Amino acid sequence: MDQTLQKALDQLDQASAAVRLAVQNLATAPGTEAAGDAAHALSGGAIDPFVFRFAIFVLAIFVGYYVVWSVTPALHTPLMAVTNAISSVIVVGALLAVGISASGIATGFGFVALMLVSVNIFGGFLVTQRMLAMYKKKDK
Amino acid sequence: MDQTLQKALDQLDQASAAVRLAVQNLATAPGTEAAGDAAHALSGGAIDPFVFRFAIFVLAIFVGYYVVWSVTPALHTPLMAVTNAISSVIVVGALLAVGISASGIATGFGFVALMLVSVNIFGGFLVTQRMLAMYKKKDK
Amino acid sequence: MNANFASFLYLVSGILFILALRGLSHPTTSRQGNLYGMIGMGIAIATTLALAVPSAGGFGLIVLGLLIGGSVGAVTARRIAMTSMPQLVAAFHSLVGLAAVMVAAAAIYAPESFGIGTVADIHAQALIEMSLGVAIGAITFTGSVIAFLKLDGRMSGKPIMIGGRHFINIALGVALVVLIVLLVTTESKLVFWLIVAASLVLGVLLIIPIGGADMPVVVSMLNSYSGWAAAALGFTLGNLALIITGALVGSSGAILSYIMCKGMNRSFISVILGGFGGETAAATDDGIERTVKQGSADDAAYLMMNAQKVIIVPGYGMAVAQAQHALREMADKLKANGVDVKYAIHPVAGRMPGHMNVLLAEANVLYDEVFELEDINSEFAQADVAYVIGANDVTNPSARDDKSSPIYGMPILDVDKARTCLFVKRSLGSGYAGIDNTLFYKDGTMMLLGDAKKMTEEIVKAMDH
Amino acid sequence: MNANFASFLYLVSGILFILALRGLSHPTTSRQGNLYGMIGMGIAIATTLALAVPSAGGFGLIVLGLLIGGSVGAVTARRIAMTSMPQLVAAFHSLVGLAAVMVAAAAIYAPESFGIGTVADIHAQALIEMSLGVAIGAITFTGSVIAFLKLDGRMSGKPIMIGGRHFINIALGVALVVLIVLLVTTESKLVFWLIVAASLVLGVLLIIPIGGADMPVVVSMLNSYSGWAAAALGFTLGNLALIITGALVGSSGAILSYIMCKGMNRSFISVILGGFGGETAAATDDGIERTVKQGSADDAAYLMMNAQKVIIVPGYGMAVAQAQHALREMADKLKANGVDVKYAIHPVAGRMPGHMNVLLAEANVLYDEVFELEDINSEFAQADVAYVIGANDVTNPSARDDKSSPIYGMPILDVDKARTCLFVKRSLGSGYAGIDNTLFYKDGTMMLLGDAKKMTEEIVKAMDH
Ligand SMILES: NC(=O)c1ccc[n+]([C@@H]2O[C@H](COP(=O)([O-])OP(=O)(O)OC[C@H]3O[C@@H](n4cnc5c(N)ncnc54)[C@H](OP(=O)(O)O)[C@@H]3O)[C@@H](O)[C@H]2O)c1
Ligand SMILES: NC(=O)c1ccc[n+]([C@@H]2O[C@H](COP(=O)([O-])OP(=O)(O)OC[C@H]3O[C@@H](n4cnc5c(N)ncnc54)[C@H](OP(=O)(O)O)[C@@H]3O)[C@@H](O)[C@H]2O)c1
Repeated sequence: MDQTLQKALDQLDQASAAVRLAVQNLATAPGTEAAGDAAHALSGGAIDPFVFRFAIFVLAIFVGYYVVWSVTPALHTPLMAVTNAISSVIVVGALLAVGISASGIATGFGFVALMLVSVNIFGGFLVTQRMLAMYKKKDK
Repeated sequence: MDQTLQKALDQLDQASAAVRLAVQNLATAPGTEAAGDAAHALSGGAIDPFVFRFAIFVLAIFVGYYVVWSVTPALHTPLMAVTNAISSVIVVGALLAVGISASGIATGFGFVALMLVSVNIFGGFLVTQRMLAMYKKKDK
Repeated sequence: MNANFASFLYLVSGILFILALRGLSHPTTSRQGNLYGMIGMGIAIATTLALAVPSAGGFGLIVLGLLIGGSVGAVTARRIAMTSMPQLVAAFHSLVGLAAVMVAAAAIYAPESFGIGTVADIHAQALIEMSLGVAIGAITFTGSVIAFLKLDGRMSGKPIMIGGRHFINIALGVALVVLIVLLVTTESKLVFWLIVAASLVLGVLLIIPIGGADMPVVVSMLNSYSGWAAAALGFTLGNLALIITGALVGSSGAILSYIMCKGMNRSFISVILGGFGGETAAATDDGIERTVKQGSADDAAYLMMNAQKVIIVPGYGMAVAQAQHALREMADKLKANGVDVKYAIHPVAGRMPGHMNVLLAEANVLYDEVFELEDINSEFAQADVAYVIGANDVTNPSARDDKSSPIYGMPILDVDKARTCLFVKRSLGSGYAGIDNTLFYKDGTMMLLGDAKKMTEEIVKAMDH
Repeated sequence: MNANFASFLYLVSGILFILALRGLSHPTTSRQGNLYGMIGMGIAIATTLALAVPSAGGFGLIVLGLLIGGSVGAVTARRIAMTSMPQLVAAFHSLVGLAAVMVAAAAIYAPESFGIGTVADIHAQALIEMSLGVAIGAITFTGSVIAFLKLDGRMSGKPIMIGGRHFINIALGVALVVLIVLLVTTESKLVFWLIVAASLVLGVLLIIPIGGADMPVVVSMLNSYSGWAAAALGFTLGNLALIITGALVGSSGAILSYIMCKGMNRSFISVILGGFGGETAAATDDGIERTVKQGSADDAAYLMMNAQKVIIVPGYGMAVAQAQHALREMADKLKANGVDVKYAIHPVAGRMPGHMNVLLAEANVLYDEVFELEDINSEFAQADVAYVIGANDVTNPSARDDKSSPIYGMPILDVDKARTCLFVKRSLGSGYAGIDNTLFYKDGTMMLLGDAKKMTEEIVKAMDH
């Protein structure tokens, strides 16, 4: 959207890439002792965030497995509606594209995504609420 | 344990600290646009590993909660024995202290820790195995 | 906003989503759970806006998008009939799938906004993650559209079997892998769109051969897919909320598919390979003359008013006829007369897991009168009347007794153990599985042929005499 | 080894530990689960050695340490009597607690080895995490030692109430916080050792006022603590296996404490505040003369041989008397005679959750003959004989009927509903809760006074006549 912004971004990225490369070179420089490597590794400084994300992903699958099995069968239809609603958290991507995108076409895509996903957010949570409000118990 | 090793380690650590400081300065330098910051943040490059570890910790508590509730009451005693055994994964700390420690006293502490924890590892898993081997079913 | 703090907030939002699903473990906590979900979504949105403060124009666009989409969603949510939930869920999934494609496209055209590199220099890892996300998203999109059309009756439920479709699917799959490799190496936008196109086609081809009645399993499977797509994009964006939510939704869909397949005693593979359960097959005619005892609304009213215990077994036909309100009225009359009334729900009654429960809840049936198969099955032996309304397969004793039956092994409600079994349906035709129900010809069975709603209303009237 | 790959392996090891606990959801999968646990531990150790390749000397030391500790552990595991499991677990926890302190000390003296900075320049965050780990570890250590001594009878089970102990505990807690702040700012080794000392004292003071019979709850709570200590050190070392395992163990201990408190209908707070359940209190004497029907082994043998259904209710006394083998023999005799024999286990029977199950399993009782409270409680009404061996509180009807009873609300086994109730114990004394059991004076009850093992053996002999 904004030429100067884009340039600034490019530069920032290149600079940080260079620094990162430097750090990497340092870490793998010959002559560095295994112990140093290990220490660095253990402190987590050198670990790719991907590993952490992957760990989070795997643990979340475990959590999902147990949480969903604990859902009572009587609420399986609301479950489908609410998981649908929460999967629209993909909205964060759409917001980035619309809000700070540097290209018009990307903004366009983002806007479409945002609209679609808003249907889901509002539709999903509201229809779930509507369903859940219907489940009643004796003595009330 | 080894003077040169310790020096090398010290130097490595100082160097990497300097680089890390540089990266940090860069990221928080005035004049960097919010978008740049955000972008960087979103890519995860600037995120402190602590946040990831904390996420992993929280999710693991959820997993633990569900996994332990799913343990059958008949096996609660083996459960206590086996959780005890797995908590000795703290052995990784002891191994570092003994294996690559740069100071004699730390090696000593590590060695004591290693011995204690080995009692647990072997004792815990074996006593669990002994217990579990006793649980039998009809028709086998 | 500080990036670490933002990540922390995304984690909070993920945790709130976990709590949202956890709330569904019981009706009393479920509304609270839904609220947690909304708060989680609010936090995710607010965090993103605070982290990447949009320009004024961008902000306007965002508000506009939220308003348009939000009002469409809100109106739909308010208007939709409870019987149309399967369609609605399918339609919503298609939106998530398409949105995933769009977000990925935006990321390809403006990678800087997402912090994944610059145009023509996107990190390879991000490209791989993204292309997985976009492919799964596109498959989810077209697949869900087909499922929606079939469920909504806008397309024939008949399985459409294209010759050599397995071959075509495999070819498309291989093409996708090649294209993804190409995208990582060349970063060409054309390749990106080719991936989208191939996945869209694949989505259609995968779902078209599956019969309309298997659509619920498909919808749940697509739910799972939309989760994995979200998780893949979560990796690209390094967003904890997306990763956690993706995993949750992915598990959820997979587990529900599994529950449905188990409830039907079919393998997931056989569902996916398709070709099962198109139009209702004609009842098999084995040449033996069999007699059916037919009854009237008056007979039914008399029987039930003089019973001590009545168990109501609703099925798909009740949903089609929208008979839940009439049914509640009937139950009220019976209870006023001192009859013990309970509802028995089979795990795959209707066309969606929990479908019957929602409909009964809509008609103000209290959920502590509604029981699951395992909890009530032993009570049929003590019941005077089993009132089977629009259910069929889930009561078919051949699933229990006849090893040669295609549904053999599927757990059923033992309505045949009740003293009298009243069957409300329009004909002696079979249900979704296309299998004749031997129960119709049993001594203790009385058929009440007619529309479920009309018949129940007539019974209510007859009770007043 | 590449640091990323190592982290991945640590994750795998964490996942294997999850699967280990998951395996315990059923006896058939439990052995597999234990195997997963061992593999996980092996991976964690191998990864660490590959990541931080030790010097030859270091490697020698490691092997030596593993050998010494491992053989002590293996011998203990082989020799220990199943009745001593509570003590064993307490003793093992103390080792983990002390090891956590030692690892933290090593990290303070050689921070470079752990990648947390250099001597006198350790990262503040690492220091905070570490001091939390060391404090919790030290509390776990001394707390577990006290629990072990009380459980093993080497120290009186009587609660030792020191005047103003709540005040001292709070003061120690405040001191700990101050010391941790000091440690972060000065990084003084003296402060570190002061933290250790304060925590060691706190561990003693926290556990000493708790009665011996409450020790199982304490052991489980300390189990939880050792988990949190491991997790805290996991943060310091950035080790995924430690973080995940710590969280698992932490949850596990907390949940088991909760289950025990619920099984006893007591609040966790009241257990922790201590002063309950020292020596067995004398039976309350309300002045009313009550008659007790006493029987002999011959009476018991006759009654049971002529019964159709016998339910055996084991309790703490069975464990003390080591009567499980004799009991199995008796059950075999009965079954050979066509009697239906089942075992009913109360959630807090014995002195540890699942304690009775292990003992019965040791005596080769098949686990599908052993039932939990909810699953068997309704069957007592159809049983001819309830054979209560060394159990007391878990059968006391005052928990069900007498609102003024201190154990009112605790779920009990309804042995009083059986036609005859045989009570094997040494006296008319009370059990752990120190409450008189009104069941002893009931018509349908026959007391078999004597040691559980001897009495059961005599009954077996009498059956042969
Ligand atoms: N719930 C799920 O998640 C799910 C998922 C996938 C598949 N399925 C399958 O769906 C089936 C569900 O079993 P079900 O017993 O509920 O239904 P069903 O076996 O499909 O039987 C429904 C019956 O309702 C009758 N009916 C239709 N419209 C009616 C109306 N307006 N008034 C009165 N009766 C009407 C039909 O008979 P007439 O034509 O004679 O009226 C039909 O026999 C199972 O086979 C299950 O495997 C369920
Ligand atoms: N399982 C857990 O996790 C756990 C945890 C914390 C607390 N507790 C508490 O422990 C108690 C467990 O209940 P329980 O019914 O199993 O045990 P109990 O109420 O403590 O009674 C045990 C009985 O066994 C008798 N006994 C002792 N030694 C014997 C011997 N050698 N031969 C025969 N009888 C003998 C004793 O009576 P005599 O002295 O007359 O022989 C005593 O009355 C509950 O109060 C529970 O709250 C359990």
